[in-house]
Amino acid sequence: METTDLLQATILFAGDSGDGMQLTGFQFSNTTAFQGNDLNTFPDFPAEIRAPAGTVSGVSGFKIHFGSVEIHTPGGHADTLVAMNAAALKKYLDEVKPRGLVVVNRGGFDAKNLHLAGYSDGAQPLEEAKARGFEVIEVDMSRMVREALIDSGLGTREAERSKNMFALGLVYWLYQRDLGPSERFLEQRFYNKPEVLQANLKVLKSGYHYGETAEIFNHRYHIGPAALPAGRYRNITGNEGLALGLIAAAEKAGLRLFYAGYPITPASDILHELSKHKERGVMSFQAEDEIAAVTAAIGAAFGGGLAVTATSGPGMALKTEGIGLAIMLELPLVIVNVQRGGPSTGLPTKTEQSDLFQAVHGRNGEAPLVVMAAQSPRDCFEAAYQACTVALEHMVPVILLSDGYIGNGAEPWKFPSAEALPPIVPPLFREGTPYRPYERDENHVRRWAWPGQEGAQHRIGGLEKQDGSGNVSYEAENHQHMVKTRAAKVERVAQFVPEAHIELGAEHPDVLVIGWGSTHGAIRTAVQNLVVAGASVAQVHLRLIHPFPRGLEKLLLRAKAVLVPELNLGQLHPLLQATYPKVDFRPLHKIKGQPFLASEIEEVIAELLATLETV
Amino acid sequence: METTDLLQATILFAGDSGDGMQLTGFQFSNTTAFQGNDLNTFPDFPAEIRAPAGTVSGVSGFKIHFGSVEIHTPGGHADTLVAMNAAALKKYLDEVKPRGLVVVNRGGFDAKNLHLAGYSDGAQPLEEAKARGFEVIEVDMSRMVREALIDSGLGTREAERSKNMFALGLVYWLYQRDLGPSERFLEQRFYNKPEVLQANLKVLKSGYHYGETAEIFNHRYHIGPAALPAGRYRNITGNEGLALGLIAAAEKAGLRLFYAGYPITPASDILHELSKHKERGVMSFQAEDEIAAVTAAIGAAFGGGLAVTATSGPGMALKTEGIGLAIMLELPLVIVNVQRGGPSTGLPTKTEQSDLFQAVHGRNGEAPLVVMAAQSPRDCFEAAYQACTVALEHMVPVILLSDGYIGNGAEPWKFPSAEALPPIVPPLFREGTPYRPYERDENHVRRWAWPGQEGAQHRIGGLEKQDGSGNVSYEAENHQHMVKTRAAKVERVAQFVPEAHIELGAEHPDVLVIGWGSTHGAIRTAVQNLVVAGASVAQVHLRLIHPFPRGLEKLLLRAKAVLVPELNLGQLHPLLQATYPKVDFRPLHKIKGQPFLASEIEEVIAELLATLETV
Amino acid sequence: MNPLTAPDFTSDQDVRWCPGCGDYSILKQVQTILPELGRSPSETVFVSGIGCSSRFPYYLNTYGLHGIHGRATSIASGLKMLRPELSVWVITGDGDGLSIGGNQLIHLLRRNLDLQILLFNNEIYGLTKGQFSPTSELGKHTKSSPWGSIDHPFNPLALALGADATFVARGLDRDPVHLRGVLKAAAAHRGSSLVEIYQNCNVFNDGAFEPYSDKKLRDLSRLMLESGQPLRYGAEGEWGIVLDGLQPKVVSMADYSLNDLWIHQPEDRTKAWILSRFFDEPIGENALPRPFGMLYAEDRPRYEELLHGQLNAARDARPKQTLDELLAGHNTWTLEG
Amino acid sequence: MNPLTAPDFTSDQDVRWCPGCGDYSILKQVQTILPELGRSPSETVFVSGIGCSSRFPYYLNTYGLHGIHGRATSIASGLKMLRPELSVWVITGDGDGLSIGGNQLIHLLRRNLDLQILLFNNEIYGLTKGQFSPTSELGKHTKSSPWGSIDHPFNPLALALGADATFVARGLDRDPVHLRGVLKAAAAHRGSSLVEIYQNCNVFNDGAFEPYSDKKLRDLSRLMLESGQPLRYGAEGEWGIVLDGLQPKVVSMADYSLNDLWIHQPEDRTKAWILSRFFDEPIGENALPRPFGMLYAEDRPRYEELLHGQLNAARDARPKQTLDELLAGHNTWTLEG
Ligand SMILES: Cc1ncc(C[n+]2csc(CCOP(=O)(O)OP(=O)(O)O)c2C)c(N)n1
Ligand SMILES: Cc1ncc(C[n+]2csc(CCOP(=O)(O)OP(=O)(O)O)c2C)c(N)n1
Ligand code: SF4
Ligand code: SF4
Ligand SMILES: [Mg+2]
Ligand SMILES: [Mg+2]
Repeated sequence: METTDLLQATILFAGDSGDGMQLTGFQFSNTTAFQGNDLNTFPDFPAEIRAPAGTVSGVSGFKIHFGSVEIHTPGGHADTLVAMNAAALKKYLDEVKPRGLVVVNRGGFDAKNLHLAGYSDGAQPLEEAKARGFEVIEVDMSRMVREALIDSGLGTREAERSKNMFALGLVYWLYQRDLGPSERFLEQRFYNKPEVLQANLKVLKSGYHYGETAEIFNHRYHIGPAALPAGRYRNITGNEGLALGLIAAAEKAGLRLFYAGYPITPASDILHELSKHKERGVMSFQAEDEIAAVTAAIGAAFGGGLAVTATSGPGMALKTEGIGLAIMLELPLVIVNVQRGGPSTGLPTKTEQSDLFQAVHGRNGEAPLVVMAAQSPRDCFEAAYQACTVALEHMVPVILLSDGYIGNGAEPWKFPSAEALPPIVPPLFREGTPYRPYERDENHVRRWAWPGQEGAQHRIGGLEKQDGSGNVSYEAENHQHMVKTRAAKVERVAQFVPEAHIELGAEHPDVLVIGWGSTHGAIRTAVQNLVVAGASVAQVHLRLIHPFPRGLEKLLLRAKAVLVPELNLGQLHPLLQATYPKVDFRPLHKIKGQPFLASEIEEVIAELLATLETV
Repeated sequence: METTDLLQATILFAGDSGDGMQLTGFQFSNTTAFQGNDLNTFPDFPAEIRAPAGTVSGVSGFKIHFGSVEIHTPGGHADTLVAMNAAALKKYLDEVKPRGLVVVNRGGFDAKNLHLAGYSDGAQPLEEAKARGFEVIEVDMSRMVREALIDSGLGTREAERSKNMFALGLVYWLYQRDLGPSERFLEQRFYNKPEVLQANLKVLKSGYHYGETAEIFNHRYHIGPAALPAGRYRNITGNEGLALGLIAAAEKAGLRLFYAGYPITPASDILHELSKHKERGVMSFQAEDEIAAVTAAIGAAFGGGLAVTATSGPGMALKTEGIGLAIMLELPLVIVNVQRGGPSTGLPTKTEQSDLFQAVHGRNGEAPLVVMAAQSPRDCFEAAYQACTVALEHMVPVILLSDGYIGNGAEPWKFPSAEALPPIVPPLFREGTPYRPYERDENHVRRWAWPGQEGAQHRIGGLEKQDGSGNVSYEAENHQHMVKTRAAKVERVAQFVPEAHIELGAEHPDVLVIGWGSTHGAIRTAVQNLVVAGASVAQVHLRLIHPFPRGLEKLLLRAKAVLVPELNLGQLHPLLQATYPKVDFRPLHKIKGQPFLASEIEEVIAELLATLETV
Repeated sequence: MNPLTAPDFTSDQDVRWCPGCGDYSILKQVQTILPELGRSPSETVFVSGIGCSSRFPYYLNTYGLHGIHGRATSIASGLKMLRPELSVWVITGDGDGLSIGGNQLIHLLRRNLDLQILLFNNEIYGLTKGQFSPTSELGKHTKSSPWGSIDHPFNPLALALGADATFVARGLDRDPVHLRGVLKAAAAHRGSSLVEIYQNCNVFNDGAFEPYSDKKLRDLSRLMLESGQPLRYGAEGEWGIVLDGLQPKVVSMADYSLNDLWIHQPEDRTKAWILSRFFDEPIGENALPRPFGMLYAEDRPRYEELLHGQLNAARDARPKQTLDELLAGHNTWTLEG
Repeated sequence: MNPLTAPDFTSDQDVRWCPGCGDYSILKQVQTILPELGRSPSETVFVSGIGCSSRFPYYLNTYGLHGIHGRATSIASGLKMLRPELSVWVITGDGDGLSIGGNQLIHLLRRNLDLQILLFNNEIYGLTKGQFSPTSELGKHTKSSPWGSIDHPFNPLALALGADATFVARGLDRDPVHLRGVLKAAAAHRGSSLVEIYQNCNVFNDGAFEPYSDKKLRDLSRLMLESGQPLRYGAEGEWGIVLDGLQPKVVSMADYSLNDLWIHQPEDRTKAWILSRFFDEPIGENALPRPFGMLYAEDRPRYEELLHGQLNAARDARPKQTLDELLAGHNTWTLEG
């Protein structure tokens, strides 16, 4: 048996929604993280809870990209596809590398499955795949699992349900992973169902042993640990990390975290995660709709809480009136948008970056606020922490943009120590001092007094108000002054957030690539590849989108051309172009509900470099 | 008695909210229109229904600008101020021209009134006004009215209420207007209250005769008819004109007009106007909120109606989710936003242009639609008619922007004949032909089939759909195709709307002034003055804001600099700059809840011209 | 022409609910009764919001609109106003109709447009994978309430009565025959018919309505309402309900005669109210059973009828101006060139 | 410290309602009772939506938030959850609370947070200058209904009962003494208290409640409820209400004794329901009078209590991790540099 050393690999687990592929993928990534690899994952599941079994629309996939090098994307085409049925093969075969490995569950390719997957009568997809050069390994997992569990006391259907563990074991063998972490996981999960536990453990091992004994594979792979910075790591999804960032910010600021949300894919997990932490005093409120969620948060912000609400596009639409109120009240509020495919209901389970316009411009009146974006699952913690810091210290609503890919994806995360987190100091009213609600400091920030505090009673609302006193005012000059002051306050935030900087590549590049949000990894990989190849390329990635960070113009003007890749039809692009008319921006769009492949960006940069040279 | 010939004049009627100043102003403009002047009006009333009597915040004003020349704005500083009480004087004296005429009701300046108006004890505002050079005429209207009506059978309070008619009569005399139109108006209004009618007629004439006999004025003014295009005219407010435009469009398209709205200042009058026309089959639905209004309109659009909803900023915020649905359904829908001061509740009774960002960008996902703007009260009819035409012929939602100044303001309108209105031809499904809901013509427009039509049953919704069939589709390539197709369909609308053109001024100007919406008149007057003075200036005004009209780039590039005046902090400006990076745009902002004065724009253009010369 | 049958109302789209979902049965019953209503597929419209249940319209060969979350009611209202002759059905869920869509629902009920509202109540958010809904019981453990829900649930039928609904009924996915009867009664009612349908979500809330569907339990937990009939239940009808003052009480038919029992009068709003309040778990000796069928029905003018009546009256009362007259208004003047 | 008085609760802002508006009286009564409740201005918060009535908070020297249209209820909910110790009041109108804000209102009522909701019902949209509201009577001519409104109005108290409100009462701007009593009862109630206050809008809907305020009419049109007392009214108490089965009936005290009369029991939800349905114009021989006072009161756990109870229980049940432990989670690994 040959063992091939690899720097990185991409595996795609795919099967019916009922086949437990998400769990399988998650287990693989967990184990892989434990073994010291860097990694990135991408779950891809249908919009239906359980679309008709066996059909293509019912396929659920989980992609994991891991390596001994830094990993920033869920990878491009897969090295290995595990297809539990014909539909999974049909859906994903084109996403496998030429001559890649395809492991299939034979039991998922009977006539009925072929029919459900939409293959025409007599089609032989496995033979065709082989003919196209894929290395196809057929394993009758269904049967083997049934046999392994014949004495388990479980019924046939129940037994068969564990076939994903067989697949997992097999792939563990193939990629030389430990069984330990998954064994421990199963023990925790089924601690009160000993039969099921034993069955799962047995099947997991059967898969592993099958690899060892059956001699069906020509290779095994070895991928050593990555040279990640030293420290303690854990796996984290973006939504989890975001939730933890909120909790940490509240605790560091000495405030109660008040979270109000209405369920919506792909943001609901933030609500779920926060609901767990009642022992820390975290308040999570499932409101009757998004309007109630944002306005309840405003009530809590008035009361002195760290008020947060999260949603996705359609819910964001409903919150805009409330956000306008928060802007007028000048209260701290964090609004998280875990973006999904739009417009309207769109593609609820797919990822997209198309709510940036809405975040920056989507309110009535002159209603500026701070817009920030998280760039990867492991970045969500810090992004949330920073959003809370800005909201609390500047008394301003902050929209934090995430997306489905970041929210659901997982990565190893070198979590910080509590002590290392920067302090958060909101401009609190001190009892005994005089209070005028709209008196401001040098950064235009007003002070925050809470009901219950003696001597600071005040009334605020959505009508225009006199600066200083906060009394309602319809006065012309005051209105203009207030509109400009609210804008200036937001602009001022840029002074407190790190300058724009070149993350990777040349200081005076021919092509600068600027992005925001979840495109970070794909851009980074693309730029890195080109830098290694000697190209004059560099990357800037924005945390702060409104206002733009200090120093950005300088960086942009140094490049010959600036590429702006986005998972939309161009939203950051016009905002940049309007602000920096002299820069030669080149948009790059993808709107397919899927993240960029690094290669897609790399190619465009290369082409752009070529045209610049010929000019 | 000297009679001064004037080309134009501006009169400001001001008094307590209970003094009937809006009616007085409206009567004056009506009469003036009848006499063949061009004119423009600007009502300015408090946000409270009835703010405390006698106070400055309770003052209600009505400005009218009229002349024998073309009139495009409500005028700058007033030639004549009629102040019914001390508060009115206090609020508006600074808006009177140097040495202007100030007619006051002596009865409104007793100690109590002075106190309520916030003058300090012993203040003598009338003396001060005289000292500042104003020509102050004091008339004890309250007393004279009481005396005139001593035998009228009316109580003192009721009698006093007609003192606005006294003021009106007086100003009629001053500006040589006919009493006839107002007499006819009073006869209609009080036809079933003969006592009140007689009293009002008597007081109106008393005012007129007082002017004639009392010898308190040094001048009388004469303003001849304007050289307006020949034809039949009527007075119209923007909101009325808009409502008529909707009715006309529905009738020309052969459709039922379905209007759904929730009351909100300053859009409510559209609902009121449409509610009157039941005899024409106009359906007006007062919904429980803006969400219900826009979604009921969508239901009606699905059913084959010309569906319209109108609101102002905060209501617009609530409608954005529904608008996204309409975009996805590709149904015709007209959404009118009569803008007011923002953000949030803002300045509900003041005017502003700050909802442009929201109109163009304020939805989740890639959600382009058509954005148009009306430019003056008399333009609202045509703007509405065009918005309906585009929506119906292109199966696309259209946002039509108006604002408080246009909506409430009135102008003479040379109304069209029904026959002259262009036909409107929606892409209707014909029974008996095959139907695929998302099959498109060469302009990307799908056909419209209505429930009840045999053989065209179809199901549509907010999820992404397959082009052609309209079936739900999560397919990657199809999504990208559909996003681009929806955008292309909107872009295509520009082919069917007149090209951008220079409305006034040089074809290759040094300074081009580009505007949208209600700034039209002020810009026009400013440009006209400068053109007459020989400056190289021109005006382009946009009806179509998204997409931009054909031919715009060419015009912009011809100018050395392009000034963009807006009643906001700059919203059209960045949209233009992003689209035309090479053009040297110069923003001009005013955010005071008031329209531009022509002089404000004129000065800035002049300065800009000067800097361009020195460069 | 051949009479219509269920396939005439069935679309070509694959049905995409989880296997075993209660939605299948409801779809089947609707497809079964539609041909009996005398309206063709092209005159029939299904409007839904968002949720598992709201995918319903895709499966019918009628006109259909899959709207946005909570607004099927208002979309349908606009459609029905414009086109009163259509047969309009609203499909909504406990989240869609009672959480985000509560306002549109209560306003539709008071306006009383003639359409049918089928509220699929599975006491859970299905599509978003299992959070508690406004009908979930207190203390329920879900993803968003891991410590148990603290939200006092709505009583949907009481809410509807409070909103002046004119037709209020309850059905059950697992009792197809009865459900078809309820659906037909709702279609026959002229006005807004609210039909709450207990629907099992076997993935996130399996067994929520087992007391009413389980063969062993249901005899003692269900009260099947029939207009004009005494309230009686039990395998052999051995239990009855009497009204003691304003208090409903369970009595044994061994001790009482049929004449003593409460007679179901769906036109009596107070009785309907009391019935709607038979809402505790039907467990224990004196527990009240859960009523199924039509609790309340009232004939009240329909909004679209009043609207079109007003339009017609206006047309008859006022000479309709030509469009030219309308544009001219009452005060015009003419300027010479 | 001196006891608090009304001026302590009065702000320095000019009151800006139309002269003669019913809002003045309500403001006065609230300012009068606040000092009696034992809470200081700084512990008291008024939250309002948008409408004439919603300017209320500006006139009180408490904390105040003038929100957006229809959402005072949810703003107040968030505040009360976070800060259960505050005395929280919601000010809303018939448009604000029942039209655009209907959903937030019914959900607040079912959750039962301990706060007072004062619903200023003037049966009109005041601030937007006179359109019909969800409580305007059928046929009402307004700017937006020049041919008469065709909207069946809500019965606000019935709606609240349907939404499982725990306290439902009615007051009148022109009966200050009674109104103060109702307000104090609402403040004393632990849970969400809905107080509908009939408020005259003398500009756009003058006289809407004249039958209940006019000295000549009110004796026969008002039924003043008192807990434990028989339902009796008339200038000399000459009329009474009896329950005939489920039917309320007006009887003459010449023919009936006090013992025959319906005794007011605000804890009885069915009785409250029937009382809420005394809703027709109180005109004519057998017309039922309009009830004022507390129709219903129930003690049910408060949302914020359950919430904080759960937070405390969780804190006690689970050892609180340090923030470092939380960030680390359960599965970590360490990489050497
Ligand atoms: C504005 C908006 N908010 C949230 C969502 C997410 N969402 C979709 S369906 C749903 C609730 C579904 O529950 P229910 O109405 O009971 O239907 P079921 O799936 O149980 O049939 C939610 C919260 C959405 N689509 N739109
Ligand atoms: C989102 C939104 N829609 C509409 C309005 C306009 N608006 C302000 S108050 C109001 C209704 C007022 O009626 P009500 O609540 O009865 O209060 P009242 O003025 O009668 O006291 C409306 C429609 C608004 N401010 N915001
Ligand atoms: S999640 Fe529940 S309600 Fe939704 S389809 Fe599955 S079983 Fe049905
Ligand atoms: S409009 Fe009516 S409700 Fe509003 S302040 Fe005036 S009288 Fe009061
Ligand atoms: Mg549900
Ligand atoms: Mg009102």
